[in-house]
Amino acid sequence: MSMYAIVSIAILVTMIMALIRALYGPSLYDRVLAVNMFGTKTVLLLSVVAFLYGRPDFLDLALAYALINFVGILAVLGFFQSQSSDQPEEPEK
Amino acid sequence: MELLGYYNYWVFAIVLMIGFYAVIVSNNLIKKLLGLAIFQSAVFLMYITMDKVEGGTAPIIQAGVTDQIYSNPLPQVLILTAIVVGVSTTALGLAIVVRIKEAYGTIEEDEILAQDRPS
Amino acid sequence: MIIIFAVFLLTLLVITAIGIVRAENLFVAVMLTSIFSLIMAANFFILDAADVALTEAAIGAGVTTVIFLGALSLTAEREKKVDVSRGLAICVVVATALVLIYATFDKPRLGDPEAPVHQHVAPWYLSETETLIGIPNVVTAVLGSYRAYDTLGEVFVVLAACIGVLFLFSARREKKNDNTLNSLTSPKSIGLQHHFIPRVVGRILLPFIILFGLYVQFHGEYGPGGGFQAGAILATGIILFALLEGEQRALAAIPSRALLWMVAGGAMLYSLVGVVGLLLGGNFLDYSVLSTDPVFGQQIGIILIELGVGITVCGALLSIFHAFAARENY
Amino acid sequence: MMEQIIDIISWIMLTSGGFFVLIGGIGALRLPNFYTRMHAASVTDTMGTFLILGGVILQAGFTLAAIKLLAILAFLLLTSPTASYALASAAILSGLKPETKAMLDEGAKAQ
Repeated sequence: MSMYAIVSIAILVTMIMALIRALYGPSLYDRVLAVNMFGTKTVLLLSVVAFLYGRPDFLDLALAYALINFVGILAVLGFFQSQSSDQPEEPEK
Repeated sequence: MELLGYYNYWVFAIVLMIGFYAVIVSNNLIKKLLGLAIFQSAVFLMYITMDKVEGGTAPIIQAGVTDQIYSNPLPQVLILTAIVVGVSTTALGLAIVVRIKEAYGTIEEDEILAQDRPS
Repeated sequence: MIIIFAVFLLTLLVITAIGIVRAENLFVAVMLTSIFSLIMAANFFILDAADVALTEAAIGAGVTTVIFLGALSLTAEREKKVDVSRGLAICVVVATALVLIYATFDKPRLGDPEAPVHQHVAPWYLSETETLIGIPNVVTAVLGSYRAYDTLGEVFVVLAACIGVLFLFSARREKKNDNTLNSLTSPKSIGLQHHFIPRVVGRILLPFIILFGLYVQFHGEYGPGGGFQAGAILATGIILFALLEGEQRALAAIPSRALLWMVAGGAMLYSLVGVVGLLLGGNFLDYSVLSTDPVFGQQIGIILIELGVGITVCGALLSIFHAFAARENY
Repeated sequence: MMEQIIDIISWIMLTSGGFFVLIGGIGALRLPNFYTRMHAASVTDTMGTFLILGGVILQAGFTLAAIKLLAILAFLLLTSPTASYALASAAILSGLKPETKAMLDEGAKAQ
């Protein structure tokens, strides 16, 4: 049982918790938070698993996520902004 | 362990059917497209499952290593292109949905059908 | 160890898929789709498909979310609740799932080296790529050379889908056209300009995204990557710019006419490489004749067609993004 | 000798990183409202990311992989807090107020 495996398991367990948060909400922002969290955890998991596999040249994948996840969150922010200017506030659940 | 070897295929079947369920049951056109996207991802999963070889690694030949087993590159190529094609066709579908919304004022299937029906 | 990770991630995948289907709010469904894509990419990586995982990462994290949100802001965020009997649908779905699961027992086990799929052309690809093409990434070799015809078709599908989106959105409503003043201050055209911190961070990040895109484009022969991934990453970079600075400035940087030229030009470049091969006495898309040394010719051909693929994919995704964003003002 | 020390340090970093990540997950799951959950998630995210990637970098040594990991670390340290900020500002602008006890009860009734 290597160190990487233990860390990976910790990350996987955190992923479940983020997923539960994404599924149960309650507000939209909670879900976006969970998605963001899930994204960071995926980056970490991919970096650790690349070493667990012994092929560290596959870190490109984690790098791609580290760069691109941000765009998704900004798109969500822009979406919220356009929604709030389009129509009167919908009450959050 | 022997049974776990089939787990990927079971997940493929289940996810495929979840996508299919979304397509046939949901009334909302965007939801249908999401269902199609899930369906498509399930197919990707099956292809990529087939490429795995035990003890193998991704098919990028390592210099100086001779006895390394590599996974099958062919399904990877098929799926790699299919992912990009998938997102552009999904965009096409979404464009059609947006036009439907502009023309009918709704994206619910039953309301669209009700408008189309001669009354 | 790895198989346990895989089982774990696949279970999460099923849960997420159920979550997507059950979500009544479409925004929530889109958010869950992006989690679905993350799990999918991790799965691909664990199943030894680094190139595919990179593609899923490049597409799923940015572009898919952006396009779906663009469509949502043009339609409706909520699904109407309807009471239909779902009994029949559930029966059909469960029965089909059971049949499919029953059928899987005839399939070779995961990772079985004796599986038929590994006996056909794959060993040849793996053993001959070094000598015939001389690049380490076999996926790129298959994509660019052995099955280049296939890839050409896919590029034209992307082109056709892009044309379709632009064509559908070319219809305009008459009544709101005089409303130009409004469109200049609409949220899409000012972007997130008054969010100072994201803007600064985005500006720092943007050159790195472009650099990484170019790295993926030109390093695709040696590591995971290639035109499809690079096109998506570059498009995501420009989308980031458009989100932060507003549509107008993004369109000023790369006008939509230039994007159209990119979409068509990339596909043309790809086909031209094939035609040049024909003119030099080889077969269509046979790159060996491009140079006196056939291996070097293959490498030139692969670099050129990957470039074509990258340009087309980047242009197509950006055109689609701008088409959805511009629709807000009509 | 030197290698062993580096190994031990990186193991400590990896385990504590895993621990922080886990705590963040529990916080995001268990805390009562959005802003507290965001606090738990984003703070531990940064710390956990730093520790885990730092531990892996120590294992990698002076290679291309270490540079890539450093880049990943730098980008995550930039984007993750920014994303949290953007999200929090979107939430507060949309009128999701940080809840007091009274509002929490009201919210529970409304649901």
